[in-house]
Amino acid sequence: MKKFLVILILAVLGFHLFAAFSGLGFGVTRFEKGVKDFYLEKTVSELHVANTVTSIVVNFRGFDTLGEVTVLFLAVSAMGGILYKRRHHAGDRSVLFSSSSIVRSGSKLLFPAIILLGVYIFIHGHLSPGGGFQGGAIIATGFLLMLIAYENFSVSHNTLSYIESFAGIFFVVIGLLGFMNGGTFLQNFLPAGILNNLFSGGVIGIIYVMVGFKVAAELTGLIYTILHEKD
Amino acid sequence: MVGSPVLLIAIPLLAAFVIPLIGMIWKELVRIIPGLVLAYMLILSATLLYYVSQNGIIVETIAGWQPPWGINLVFSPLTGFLATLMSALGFLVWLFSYRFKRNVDFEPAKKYFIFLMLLIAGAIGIVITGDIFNQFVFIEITGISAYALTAFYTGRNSAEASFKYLMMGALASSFLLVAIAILYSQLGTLNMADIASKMHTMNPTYKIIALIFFITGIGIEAEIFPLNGWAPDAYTEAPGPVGAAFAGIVVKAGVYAIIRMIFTLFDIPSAYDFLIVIGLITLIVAETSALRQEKLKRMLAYSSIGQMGLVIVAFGIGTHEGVFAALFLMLNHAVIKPLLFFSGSSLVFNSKEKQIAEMNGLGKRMPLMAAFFSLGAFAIVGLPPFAGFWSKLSVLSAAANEGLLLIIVLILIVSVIEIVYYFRVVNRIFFQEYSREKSAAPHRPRVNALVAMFVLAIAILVIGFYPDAVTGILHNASKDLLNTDEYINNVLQLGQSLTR
Amino acid sequence: MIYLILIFFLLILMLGAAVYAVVQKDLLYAVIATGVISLVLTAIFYMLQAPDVALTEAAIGVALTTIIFLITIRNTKRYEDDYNKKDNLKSPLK
Amino acid sequence: MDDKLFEILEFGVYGASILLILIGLYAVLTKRSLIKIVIGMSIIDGGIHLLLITIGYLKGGTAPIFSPGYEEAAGQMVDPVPQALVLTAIVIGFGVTAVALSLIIRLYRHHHTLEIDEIKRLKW
Repeated sequence: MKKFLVILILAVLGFHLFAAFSGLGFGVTRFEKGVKDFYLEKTVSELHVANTVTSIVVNFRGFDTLGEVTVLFLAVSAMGGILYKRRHHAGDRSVLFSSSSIVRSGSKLLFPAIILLGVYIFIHGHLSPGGGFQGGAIIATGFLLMLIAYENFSVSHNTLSYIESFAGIFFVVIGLLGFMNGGTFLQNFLPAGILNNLFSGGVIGIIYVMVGFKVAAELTGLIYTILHEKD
Repeated sequence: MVGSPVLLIAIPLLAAFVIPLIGMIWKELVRIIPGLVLAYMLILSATLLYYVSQNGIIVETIAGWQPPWGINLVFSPLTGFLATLMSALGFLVWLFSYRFKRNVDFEPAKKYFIFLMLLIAGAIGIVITGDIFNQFVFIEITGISAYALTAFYTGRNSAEASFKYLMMGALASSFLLVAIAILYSQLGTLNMADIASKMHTMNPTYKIIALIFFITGIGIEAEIFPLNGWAPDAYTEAPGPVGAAFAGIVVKAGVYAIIRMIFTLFDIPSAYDFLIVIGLITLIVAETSALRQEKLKRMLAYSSIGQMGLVIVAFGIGTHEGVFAALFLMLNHAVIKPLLFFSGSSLVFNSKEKQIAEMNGLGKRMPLMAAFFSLGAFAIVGLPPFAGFWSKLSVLSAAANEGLLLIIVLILIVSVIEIVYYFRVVNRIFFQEYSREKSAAPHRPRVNALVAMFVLAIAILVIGFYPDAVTGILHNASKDLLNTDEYINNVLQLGQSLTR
Repeated sequence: MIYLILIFFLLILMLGAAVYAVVQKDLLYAVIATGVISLVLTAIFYMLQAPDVALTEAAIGVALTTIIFLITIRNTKRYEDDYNKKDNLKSPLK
Repeated sequence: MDDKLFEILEFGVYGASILLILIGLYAVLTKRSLIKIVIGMSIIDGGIHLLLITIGYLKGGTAPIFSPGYEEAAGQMVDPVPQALVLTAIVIGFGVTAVALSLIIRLYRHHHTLEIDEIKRLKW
């Protein structure tokens, strides 16, 4: 009975949503004076950043990114608090499955390559697709692979926390430096360089590398926390 | 100029990243630094509020891009008033809970103050930002810290209350994202002032759909009626000071987001009537539920929901007087409800079930706490010499000026219900025999907690006897909210004048 | 042409995986189906010219979300309560 | 032929993302297993992300990345703003999911069940 009621409500909701969105058009230019064209123009002419998504995420809407890394930081801290047990056995770790030697050697081979890929992606965030979040997440998957393959592989919790804190502090401090130099928070105060060079975009590249470190440390810490929960 | 609104967000975030490092050196700093940061935020927002009242609105841009393109922060009399209120209250909550859990090695206790600080920073962010997606991000920051604080005690119920809150919060943020998607697809911008100036070009159907999604999304934080299922559990299971922070800070931010949407962004006149209806339903349902509660914190939670309903009704009246009354109510609620939570949680501190029935005869054992609690109870039901009286009077007069007699009658009836359930508690405290085992020593709050409660009590008395002390600020703030064109111009004009 | 048909195929695959994830009583399969949704979304994002989002979805949606779900199932239990348990079901998890 | 298919595609992409949201909502509202509810939330998130990306799509557009020699190509690029929003939203959604799952683990530790009816001691 409840299910039919829910389906009925959802059908009404879906009908209205679909009516709203099917009128929008797909693949058309929808508004004349949106913010989009401004971003696409300024990213080439002023910021000298090839990847527009990067320039939006880090510069035009950089405040969102600051909030977002804070959300991740909060999530990791919250998980640590929520899963806290008084009697904490340091060695206990849930084992997803016992891995064979093929998996182990394969992970050992892949691990450096994955880390390298992640680092490459977040260093080139302003030139090619990807950036801090993507690179950080890829590095975290590398650590995840090792954590699954080796039962006694461990990451120092203090090191993660150092990396996380320092990256966050650098992010805010770079923002505050812009505040002191240029007058507004997160403003670019370094020379913009030449488009499509590695050293271009001023502080954008630096901030995205910081975000990369921070996201990598946070996601690794998150998996580490939840993996160490065994009853 | 002394500082800039962006520091209200940047400094707490910086401190949140610094604290884990410094905590490794000296553990006590984990508790001290959030207090210093909150005090700094209080001083900064108060001076900025004074500056704004003299020189006009501050519009702060981020990363040097003018408002329609970059994110901007707006520090106006209204947002400044709310930011000052929140940081003041945040400081008091910190002061109250300073010696809350002595053992810092206890993992959640290490993070309690970080969560508290970011909760307040997120709420201030919701208020002062001028960009809807940025507001979404701050809602998430506030939300996650609130979930973590709700699950602070390791008992079984706290996790459940927290999960319930999280589920509703996650659904709410999905709805918010759909609303943002609709607005962006129609107007091609995310800046609030820009949206408000372009709103008349939007198709009315989309407008209504977007508004419905917005209100469903933010209504969870603002505790409006069908969406407040999380609130009583979260208030009950969270530590006492956290309940005070929810009632005083988080809910205010949610209400602000709703009224900013309706007053500034969407030009739909019937939305005001909708506010009145939904507010009245919230008020009546919450107050009648409060009557039936047996746990103290649950009763306070329902009372808090009811007060928010009254605030929304007052906003729905839509005139200058109505908005003034609503802001006055918000101020009073932010001063009184924390006092009730602080003193109430001290009164039931030693009891297992936190029942109202267990408060019998505590007036003789803990006279100071009982006095604070009854001061708060008298103030919130609106007895004449205290703060709550003036705000209730202004709501009634605003409704009377508009000829909304039904509202007046309903508010009076609900006030009677409120008197009944608060006086039931006061009666138990003072006029019943002490019923717990005699050996149990009464809980003695520490000095810092007493100072926090004294400050709130003095604020209640000051507002009660000299309401003129705050009415000037409130009048400025309500003028600021109603003057939509000025808001749009102030934000977008800066866009034209500021050149890089 | 082929491109458009491919998108259709992916959308249908995604919806099928979503329905499967909701109706399946065995939470392990449901979680894997959620991972499939993310995987298909990655491909669709790439086809809709959003490579940044595709990379993020691939790393976070496919790998990390699936794994934390799996760890949770490993630490709690595998079936919804009205699942008709088959005794001879063997799996690497539990 | 291609235009006709493209029109159907519009229908299909919006329809699929809305259906995804509805399927997720159905799971959240009717399922009684806590993990199923969180799965439903992540399905809703997926649908909304697809919706946002679809809004930003431009027919025949390229990704909003300027390659050397094509600095003037801004007119044919898809809208980068929804992509930036989705990037933020994915990471935030992951954080919320992680917190939800850790709460589930803690609830299981106390109650030894995942059924919402058996856990519900607090009233709704």
